[in-house]
Amino acid sequence: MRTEALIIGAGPAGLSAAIELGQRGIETLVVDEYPVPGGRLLGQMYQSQSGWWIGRRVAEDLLERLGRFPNVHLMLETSVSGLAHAGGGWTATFSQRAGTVDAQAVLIATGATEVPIPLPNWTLPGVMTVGAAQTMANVHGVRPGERGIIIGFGALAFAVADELTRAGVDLAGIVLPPLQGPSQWLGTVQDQWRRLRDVVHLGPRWARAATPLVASDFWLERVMAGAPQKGIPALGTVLRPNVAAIAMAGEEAVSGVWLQRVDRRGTLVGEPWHEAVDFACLSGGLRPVPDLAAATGAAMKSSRSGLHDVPIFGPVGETTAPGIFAAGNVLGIEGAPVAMAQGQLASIGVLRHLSGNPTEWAAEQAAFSRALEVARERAPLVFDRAWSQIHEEIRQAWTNRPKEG
Amino acid sequence: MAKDAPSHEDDAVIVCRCEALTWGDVKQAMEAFQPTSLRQLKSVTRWGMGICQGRVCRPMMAATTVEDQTEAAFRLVVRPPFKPVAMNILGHEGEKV
Amino acid sequence: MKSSPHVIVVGAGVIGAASAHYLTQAGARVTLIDQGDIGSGTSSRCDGNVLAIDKDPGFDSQMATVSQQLLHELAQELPYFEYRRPGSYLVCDNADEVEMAREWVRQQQAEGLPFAYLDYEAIHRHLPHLAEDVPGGLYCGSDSTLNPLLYTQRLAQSARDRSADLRPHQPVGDIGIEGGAAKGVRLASGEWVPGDAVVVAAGIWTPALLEPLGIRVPIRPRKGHLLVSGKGPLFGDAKVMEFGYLMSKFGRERVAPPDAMQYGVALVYEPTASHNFLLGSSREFVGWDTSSNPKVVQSIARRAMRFYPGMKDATIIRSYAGLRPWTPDHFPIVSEVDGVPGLWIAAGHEGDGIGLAAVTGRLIADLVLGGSPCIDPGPLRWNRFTEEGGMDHG
Amino acid sequence: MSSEGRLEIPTPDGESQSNRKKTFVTFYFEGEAVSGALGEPVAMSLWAAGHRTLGWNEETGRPRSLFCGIGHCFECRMEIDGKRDQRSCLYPVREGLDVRRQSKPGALAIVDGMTRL
Repeated sequence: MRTEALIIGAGPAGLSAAIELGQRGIETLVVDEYPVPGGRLLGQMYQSQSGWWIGRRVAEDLLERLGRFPNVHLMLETSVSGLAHAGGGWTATFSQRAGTVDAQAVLIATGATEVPIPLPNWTLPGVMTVGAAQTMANVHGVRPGERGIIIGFGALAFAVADELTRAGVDLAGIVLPPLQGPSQWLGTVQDQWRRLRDVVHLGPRWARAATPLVASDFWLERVMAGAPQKGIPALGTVLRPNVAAIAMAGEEAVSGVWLQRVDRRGTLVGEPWHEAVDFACLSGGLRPVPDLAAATGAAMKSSRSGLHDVPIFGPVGETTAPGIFAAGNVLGIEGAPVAMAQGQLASIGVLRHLSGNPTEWAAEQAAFSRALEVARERAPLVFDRAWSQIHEEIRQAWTNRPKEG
Repeated sequence: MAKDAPSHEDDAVIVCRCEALTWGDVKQAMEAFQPTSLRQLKSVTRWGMGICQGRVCRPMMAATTVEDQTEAAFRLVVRPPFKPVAMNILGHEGEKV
Repeated sequence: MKSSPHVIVVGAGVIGAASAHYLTQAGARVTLIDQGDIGSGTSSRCDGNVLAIDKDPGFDSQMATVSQQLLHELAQELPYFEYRRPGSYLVCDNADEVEMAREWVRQQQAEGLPFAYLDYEAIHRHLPHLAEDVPGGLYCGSDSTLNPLLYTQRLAQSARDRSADLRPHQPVGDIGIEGGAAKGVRLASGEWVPGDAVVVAAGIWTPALLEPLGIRVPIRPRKGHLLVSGKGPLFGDAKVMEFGYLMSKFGRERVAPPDAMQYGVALVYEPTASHNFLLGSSREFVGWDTSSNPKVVQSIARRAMRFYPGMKDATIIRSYAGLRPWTPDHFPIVSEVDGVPGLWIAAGHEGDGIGLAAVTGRLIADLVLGGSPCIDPGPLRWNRFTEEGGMDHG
Repeated sequence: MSSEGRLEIPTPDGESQSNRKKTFVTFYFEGEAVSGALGEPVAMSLWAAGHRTLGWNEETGRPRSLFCGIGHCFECRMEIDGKRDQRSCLYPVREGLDVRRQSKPGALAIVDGMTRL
């Protein structure tokens, strides 16, 4: 099979790019592993400054627009297992079926993955990432369990706590992850507490009122360490900022969690105690999945932790590999509206690659770039403050990249 | 039902879920082999060599200490198949189906 | 040579690490240098072959057998490296191969080696997953297997435990010759490392290290691919290869599908200690590229399914490729360079570096330190290529 | 169709976020009939039906289950319609699917080759 553009990933970035290519008459194939298109949009539901963001409706809208273009095809349940440079383009192979797709340009929109929080017995059935719980509950209407706990202060923790409690699932609260041994890479307790600053505006009004108070590390530490052990009511559950999950309990599946108090310096204090839960959600945060970009030979910005591995990319999603473009969370974790604008920008890159004209569609590029900036300014969540600095470094790396010829 | 207090042994915590590699295994390998890169650590522990190919455990492995801090010591290397594939599909790639 | 000479080993692959192990065991001081990590070149891009089954009777076979014995001892001496000795099989594709396989076993048995020809009934009893039309095969009981990554690391670790200085991530700039003899190496960093002898065990990188001295080494990179399965049911506990690639030893043409011929693909099945198996392999001269070629990967999968139809449902989780250090006569070079005292080469083991590391390391220690050699070093001399002409070393 | 394993998350305007227009079909888990929504991932139907152990780690033999839910971790790998290592968090339910936990591989037999013949 041949196509002009192959888009890998049917999430917000991939679908947005497909719409732009579709309306400009480009033969486009969008593939995704999941049986339902929409990517992580499908589970999203949170309140932003401009009202409720209901990802499923955004996805439905994108798909409805995409459906108007007979030149755009969607192939689900399809994992790309190979991507080889061939005849000036790229040949993709897949895990689920024999046969290949030859594409002149490839857009990698493979999104992100969750980072783990290892703790004793975390391989027991019932311990899952917070994203898995969100997919289970929001996308498929499946109850993760009777009583759960959320471990880690990643941005998704609060959205999922809200969703689960509104669905009547009991939660033992949102607690700290362990921060020693194999979890030491998560940073210090202060790092965890600082993450709360990025989500405090999503909380109840009184929490928003507390924003100025926790703006200084001095007060943040004291407020968090001094919180009552039973927690601070938030989002239908409780935030327990001075309690850490130190181990899961259970034989064949999760039956409980061991908790222990943490002091201002992150040291475990007092005796651990057991609380009965039958599921646990680990909220460690997100990192890009840049494997395919790396495999094409595109220049990468590698990070020691692997949390910030991204292809070096240009203004319209170009990578240094010919005909390989990238958009969305694979370029950094910034949320769906940013991913959608990046998808639109990358469509310009793809169009220019196909036509060989590097200056066309300048007005559209300018409009999409503005949309990207607006999306960044309005982003309801900051997933990881490192990204703005990394993106600045990538802009420089792109400008200074060795050019061919 | 009375609950036993949990083991605080970080060493028993599985870090590479595919290969059931524990934090203690990693620390032991660090001491025995003094690896100078994540790749060398991988070759003596099998972290990242299982079916998920390190997608889950990579950040934990980065928390180990290896001497060499240059980018070459932790650069991501990806080889096909990028996702597992059955032999009969792999053997007939490129054929019309 | 001093009583405790300082030997610089350039290249910390399995050959360099084994040399360092035996040199330190014999009392030498060793500095083991590599441009990358320990075992980061060909030794981490291979399988765990320790074979006599495919060796020509005579010296070839003797060298492999001595190495197997030394390895058996190493497995007692060093910490675990997944060593085991399950024997290995060659399986035939057609009647022509059966005829040659019988001849091969006759020759090996005449040398007293633990070989057996397995007729149709026997091969299918030993290997019940084989395709029904496989007409026969043979077995060698002394063949063993190991984890090459771990083995290399254990050898280097053993040398370090005896105070060898390990210097990873140190590219060598040049080899220092003074008064016609090797006196040390200059690292790319500018550091001078003096020594009493220099052993170049740099595999495919050996020619480039010696070329500036006017010493030509006819080693070329010969690429090979391997596939890795997921954890799951195995197809037998011992290594299985196809007999076809020995056909050239009998002056016969191998009969195989065009893709297998094009990429030099022959079945290699190797179960590992991690509940999975490796599949190989290919043989190609395609320069220095170690990327995985999807066409070769596909060809290996097809060849494996020809012999093991039940593998069609097995999962492959990745592939990798390495560069074997090929020499024109398929023997390694384990020898001093004529006319340059103190300069040694231990390289060119093609696909047998893992299997021949023990005998090579031991022989290097014997020769460099002036002991009596564990095997006849004659056939491994560097100057055998000089004698054939083409050398410009004065 | 109602089930204890299912839930409803209302959107703020009162519409159901998740449980709309589902068609339930029957498939088989270890030979036992299980009801699942057509097109939802197998792991979701199994979880709703109370089946949590989806497989066993090959090295430890200990139970494993869905972990990341979107195909990255492979912890939910199962044998589906005879195909090994299928991620049940991605594989959509269809009527009559045959879903099984993967058997634990046995230990590698250690035979000394010199004694095999």
